[in-house]
Amino acid sequence: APSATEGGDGGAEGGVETVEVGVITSETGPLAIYGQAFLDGFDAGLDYATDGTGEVDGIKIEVRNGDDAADPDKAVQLTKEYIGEGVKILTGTVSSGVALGMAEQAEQNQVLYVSGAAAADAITGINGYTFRSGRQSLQDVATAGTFLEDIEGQKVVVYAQDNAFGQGSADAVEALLGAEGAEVKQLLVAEDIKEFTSFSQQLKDQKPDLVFVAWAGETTGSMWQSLSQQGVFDAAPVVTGLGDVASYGAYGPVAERISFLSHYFADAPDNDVNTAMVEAVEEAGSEVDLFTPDGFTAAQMIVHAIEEGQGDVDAMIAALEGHSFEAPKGEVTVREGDHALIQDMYQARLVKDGDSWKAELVETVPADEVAPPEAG
Amino acid sequence: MSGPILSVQHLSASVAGQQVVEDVSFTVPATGITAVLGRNGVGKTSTLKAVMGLYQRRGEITLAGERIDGLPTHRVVQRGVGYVPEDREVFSRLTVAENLRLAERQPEPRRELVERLFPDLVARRDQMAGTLSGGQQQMVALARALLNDNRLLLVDEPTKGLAPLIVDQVADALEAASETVPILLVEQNLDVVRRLAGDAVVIAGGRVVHAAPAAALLADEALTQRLLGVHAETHDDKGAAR
Amino acid sequence: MSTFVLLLATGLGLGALYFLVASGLSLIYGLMHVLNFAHGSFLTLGAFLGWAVAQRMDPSSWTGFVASVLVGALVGALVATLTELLLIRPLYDRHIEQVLVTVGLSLATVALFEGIWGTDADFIRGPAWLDETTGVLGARIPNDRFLIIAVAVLVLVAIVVFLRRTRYGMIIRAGVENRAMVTALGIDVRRAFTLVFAIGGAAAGLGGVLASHYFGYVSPTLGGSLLIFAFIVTVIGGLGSLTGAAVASVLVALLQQFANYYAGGTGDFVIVLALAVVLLVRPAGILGKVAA
Amino acid sequence: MSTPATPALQVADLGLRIGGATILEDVDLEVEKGSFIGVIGPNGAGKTTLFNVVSGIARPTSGTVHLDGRDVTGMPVHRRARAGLGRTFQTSSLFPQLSVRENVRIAAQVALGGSLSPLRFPRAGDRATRDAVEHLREVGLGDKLDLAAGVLSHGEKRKLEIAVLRATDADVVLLDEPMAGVGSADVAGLSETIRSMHREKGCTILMVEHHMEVLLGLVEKVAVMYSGTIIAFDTPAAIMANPTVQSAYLGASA
Amino acid sequence: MRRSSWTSLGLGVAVVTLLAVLPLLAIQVPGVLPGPTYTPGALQLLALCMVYATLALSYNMLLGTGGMLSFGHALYFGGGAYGLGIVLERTDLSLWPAVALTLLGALAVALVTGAVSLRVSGIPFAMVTLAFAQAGSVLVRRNPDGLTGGDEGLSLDTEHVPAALVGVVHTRNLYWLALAVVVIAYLAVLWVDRSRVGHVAAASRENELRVRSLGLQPYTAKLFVFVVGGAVASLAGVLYLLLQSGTVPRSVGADLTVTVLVMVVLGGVGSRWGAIVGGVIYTLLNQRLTLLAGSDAIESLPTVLHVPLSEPMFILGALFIAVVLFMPGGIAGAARSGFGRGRSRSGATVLEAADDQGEQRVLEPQP
Ligand SMILES: Nc1ncnc2c1ncn2[C@@H]1O[C@H](COP(=O)(O)OP(=O)(O)OP(=O)(O)O)[C@@H](O)[C@H]1O
Ligand SMILES: Nc1ncnc2c1ncn2[C@@H]1O[C@H](COP(=O)(O)OP(=O)(O)OP(=O)(O)O)[C@@H](O)[C@H]1O
Ligand SMILES: [Mg+2]
Ligand SMILES: [Mg+2]
Repeated sequence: APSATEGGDGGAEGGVETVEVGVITSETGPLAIYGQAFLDGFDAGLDYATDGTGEVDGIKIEVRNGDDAADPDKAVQLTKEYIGEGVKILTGTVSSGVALGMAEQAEQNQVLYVSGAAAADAITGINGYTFRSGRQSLQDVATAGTFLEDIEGQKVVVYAQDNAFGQGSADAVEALLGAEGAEVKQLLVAEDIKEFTSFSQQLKDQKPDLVFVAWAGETTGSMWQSLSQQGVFDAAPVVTGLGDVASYGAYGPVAERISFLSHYFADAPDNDVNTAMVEAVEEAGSEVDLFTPDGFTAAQMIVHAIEEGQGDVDAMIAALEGHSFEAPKGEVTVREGDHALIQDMYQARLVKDGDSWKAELVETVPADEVAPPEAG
Repeated sequence: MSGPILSVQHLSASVAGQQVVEDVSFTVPATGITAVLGRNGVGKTSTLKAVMGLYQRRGEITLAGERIDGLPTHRVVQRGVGYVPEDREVFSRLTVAENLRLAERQPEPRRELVERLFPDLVARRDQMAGTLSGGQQQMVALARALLNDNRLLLVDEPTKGLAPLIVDQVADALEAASETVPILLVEQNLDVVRRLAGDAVVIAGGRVVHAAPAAALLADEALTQRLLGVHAETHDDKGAAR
Repeated sequence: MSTFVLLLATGLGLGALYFLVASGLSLIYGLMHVLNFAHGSFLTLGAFLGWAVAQRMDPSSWTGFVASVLVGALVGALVATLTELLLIRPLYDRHIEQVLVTVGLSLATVALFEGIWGTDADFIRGPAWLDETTGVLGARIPNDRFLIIAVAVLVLVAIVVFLRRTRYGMIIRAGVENRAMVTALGIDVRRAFTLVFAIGGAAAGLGGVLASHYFGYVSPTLGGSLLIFAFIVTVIGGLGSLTGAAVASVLVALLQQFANYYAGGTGDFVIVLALAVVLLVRPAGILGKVAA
Repeated sequence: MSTPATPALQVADLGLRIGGATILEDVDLEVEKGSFIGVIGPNGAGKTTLFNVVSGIARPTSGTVHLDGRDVTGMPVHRRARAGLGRTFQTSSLFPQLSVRENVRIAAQVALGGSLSPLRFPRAGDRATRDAVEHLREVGLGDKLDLAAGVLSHGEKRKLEIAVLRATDADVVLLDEPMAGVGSADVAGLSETIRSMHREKGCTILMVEHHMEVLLGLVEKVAVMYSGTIIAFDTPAAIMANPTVQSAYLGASA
Repeated sequence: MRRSSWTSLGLGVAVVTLLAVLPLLAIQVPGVLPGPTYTPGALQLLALCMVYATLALSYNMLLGTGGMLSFGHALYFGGGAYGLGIVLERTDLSLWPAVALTLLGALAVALVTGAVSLRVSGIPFAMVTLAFAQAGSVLVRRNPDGLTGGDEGLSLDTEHVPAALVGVVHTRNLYWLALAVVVIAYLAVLWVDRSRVGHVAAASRENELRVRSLGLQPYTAKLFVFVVGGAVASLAGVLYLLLQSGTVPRSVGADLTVTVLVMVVLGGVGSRWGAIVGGVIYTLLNQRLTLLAGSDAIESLPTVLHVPLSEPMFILGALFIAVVLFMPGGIAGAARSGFGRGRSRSGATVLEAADDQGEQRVLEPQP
């Protein structure tokens, strides 16, 4: 049971009037753009789920926004501050390191935490208090697998940075596609390396049937350029995850030759919730982006939890576990066992749109085809 | 004869907020050598540095009738003031030749004079000045000032650390130089003062306490004893014997 | 074989890039003893404004490219001059504090750039030739590497000639040791210091534009990410030795390339090790003391 | 313990070359315990370098240095100092930002032992401080105790050097031009300080000095250096009469 | 002299006592603390300030006392944080033995790296320390054997941590622990500064050759200071892990060292209480400026003002520049001249000494 703390109107007995929700994410700092997308989505989602009232079942939802600037010091500070003041529901953050820190706090202090955009698989099933509103690396990888007609006996090379994201992706490929009979090889490049020419050549020399690229950050552009310069595209299809809109320019002229798996882009899903989200966000003067649905979904989950659990943490957890609902990405399900969010994924391509690039849907991959194995 | 080449009126100077020269006034005639005397720590060096603009200063300093107390150091020098600092201050990581070349301000510097005076430096042109012996560094410091035609030389203890033979030579050089350029000389070696100086200014406690012809000062035993704390006469005979 | 050639050629290209970044740093550090932490910001600013100009013109044309290079160098020289006048000059003779000021400047400017241009990288593209490759002994070597190597050599020669042929090198070396005494020789040493900063800044701006083409992006942290290698190269090369920095750039880049490729991405460790060894064996760096 | 016959300092066959230059060559010198030796020679003759080699700051390229019968040629500076060797520097070498008192106190502390101890704490009234103040009074710096050493005038720094040396309580002392820049008023007093140091403690002193009156008034024997080697080692009278010394060093009387 | 040292002792005790009872009071400092002093948010913030104050203290000892400009001090802080995290996760030790083991390990690392780095001084020293820290940081990010958690960092394994130190309800205990650590660190630094070996280190900072000529090894004294500094820094790291329930690679990065340098300079190099104040003020600014950045007052300004002012690091950087330019002795220096208590050595001069180290040896004749 949640421990009693001073402040707040929380309590298991009914008659709760307001519930506070702490939204901690990057409003400034290196990940500010992601943070903004999450917040846009969250605001729109809250409006949507409460019909614009900010209330559910007579309970007023009060949102407190905190800026962690991608700095775990600040995130922990805000988390403790909010928890100390009786906040029972936390959400947010786009950096995996910060999210893991917040998950730790959620467990220590028995509050509900709906992690936002952070893709780390480690967040899934980390503890009973932590949920997620976005996708995780394993879902990306599973989507990549759908680019192969027949996985059995094929040689898949993972080309990734040697960091948590890259290692996670490589492990995921091994676990998912390897299990289906693919021969999986890894080519991990240390994160601080900036000169990729020779690695591109090495990649080509391995004669893969499919290349899965897991790359993030500023070096993306030169990595793609060197892949193209060394002729990797002539050797095998290359799959990678589609990032946020700002990163579309990173692929350069080869953009059209890459097969993208996508978590989300505005035109990918075709349903009312998504339309509503896009409209709401645009109305607020912003654009939807990769992480907007994560914020939206988080708000939907939180509203549902409050509605069912009335601010009581255990009740809210119970309400969320196994919960299925219509999200911007179509129907999503909170898996009971490990709190993974089962959702559709997409295959996409980039097409030239004047001076810039535009994502186009190739195919929707149904949620159950890309559901991650349950975390133990 | 025209007026004084340098006139210093009510000069005060401070370093790091500490007043080191209080209220110094004196003049340097347009010819000959004027000595600045005084015990250790009275502010002789500070006075010279203040004139050069190396210390923060207040008061009136005129060079040949023109105010220079508002000028930055390099402008003072460009007006024709040569300076030989007390601690030699050679550039230890430049060669001897570079040290000298840096000091040249005119198209035709007087290299022969310097080479004649300090042949040792010619032999060591490519040695890093920091590895020179103390006396050799002193020679570099002197040479830097003598390379140019100046209107005034400020020379701070030029004979310190030099072998007696060189002391004589430096005294000769200063004497020769003083025929064309007036010199303000700080010197502890009273034999040298006696030989070279026309006038003498004595500083104590950051102020001028005495200004008179040097010969008269050094001849007055009681006065030298009082001002400099030393028996001037006692040195006489031995000094000659050296 | 072709892998070896590729590693060698790209290593040289990387070395040239390191040198471009380090040249200005080494000049300023070697002559003025200011370890300029803001050097990365000069670089970044040069890259951003160079790119802005190229975009106005035509990024894929050579005129656009050349204009961006010139603008980058000019911007670098300009901010460096301002930095020297406003921040470094008032602290003369206090080298550590000068270093601290540049630390502050780098913190502030990176934040400012983030405020202005956002935190995300802007991906950029130059003339098409730069993206193509040239075959050498079976290896496909990207063309921009050749360009960078050529510019690096030019910069090296230009700076060395400047220092050898003018009095400035001497004045500055003397000025670092004893500034007051240089002025007491009738030399306005401040102007020399400003000039050196301007040259260093120009080299940084130039390096920034080329680095942005090398990596294909500009971002507020572009300069900072290269700075540490520039530091290492400067120190390994030896205080005040530009040729030392050049040699060290190539050595460091090659070492890094080969270690990264053959020893499982240990390039950075190997460089750190090399730095420690060089400093312990020869504290003055490989070409230290032999000033420029 | 060594026998009385052991020289306090013995250098044999000393040579030092830097690059192509020969700085010291075949320097041989034996200094008896308790003696007071003057070292003279033209500028650049190698006097300071000889001191540097003896104190370990410079390593000779050939030859040996014995201190009290012990070969110290390869010994680092601080161990020689521990073994009783003290020196002053031609260019004053102080702790410029520490106070004048602190400069001397650190030296006094070494003499009293336990200087690197993390468990002992210098205090205002302790033995080392008292000693330091006394030495400073003696050289005439009693009124400058709290000034930072770096701001002293040139002559005052020379005096501080002597005070520091006094505090180290060394057995063998190398003085490198202690009088250079000392005002004429204080030369006599400082000479007296040096003489009493020699007398009271019976330490062995080598002194480089261009100030001939001072030198002649203090020393028992004089060594003459000339381009890196010792060309004469004799009584003051004999040295002053030496024609080479007169022409190459003294000059004036020639 | 006596009198003033009694006064400062009294003042110190008073301040510590006040800080100790703070969690029992309800003092509001709007804009600075997120809530009254008894709330976990405020206590967490204050405790974090103390973590950095401790780190700044240790760095000040290196720079201020020993004249060692290190760019790798974060290595020891991160060593403390990661060390304890790993020990707790991989062994069955309970907290205090684990802390002891961590400190011992950090001590050993400081000893080895210090022994190597101190072979050089000045900027080369800074570079070698930077190199070591860089290696440490790369190692942590590479996540060898899953030990460090890579980019995502390491979470505190609370299994062996006393319940009284876990959870927001117990923030108060963590705060007291932090206060105790600052006091311990202060005493340790005071001890080194006051001891003979500290004096010798200070002397070595100014003139190594002279120290050697007096019969002492500057190396030993400096190494001693370096190792104690490293140990205190890792104590701060240990505290950090407990307070944050985790650590990320930033805690070993060069950025953190630069940050600490900024704190120390802000407070005034060479001043112990200055370092503490610098650490606290920096942390407060760093944590709270983000609030200012997001505030409506800033948003409503014209772009030229609003863009820079909404970047906390811009404000901090500019502030830092201003301090270096206009307040050479930092806060301590300003306070000192404000109270007219002149001291012979100011922060600025201490820094000068740190710089000249590398050059002295050039002047010695080298065979
Ligand atoms: N920053 C400072 N703070 C306090 N006192 C200072 C400072 N700088 C110099 N002084 C003092 O100013 C006085 C004058 O010094 P100056 O060098 O001018 O003396 P001087 O007459 O040249 O002595 P000397 O004959 O020894 O060379 C000295 O007593 C010195 O201690
Ligand atoms: N690196 C070097 N290269 C060439 N010559 C050198 C080097 N280092 C020192 N010397 C020379 O060695 C000689 C010995 O210098 P030292 O300082 O011992 O002379 P000194 O007898 O003390 O002279 P002084 O009376 O002027 O102090 C000098 O002539 C000096 O120029
Ligand atoms: Mg003087
Ligand atoms: Mg000498």
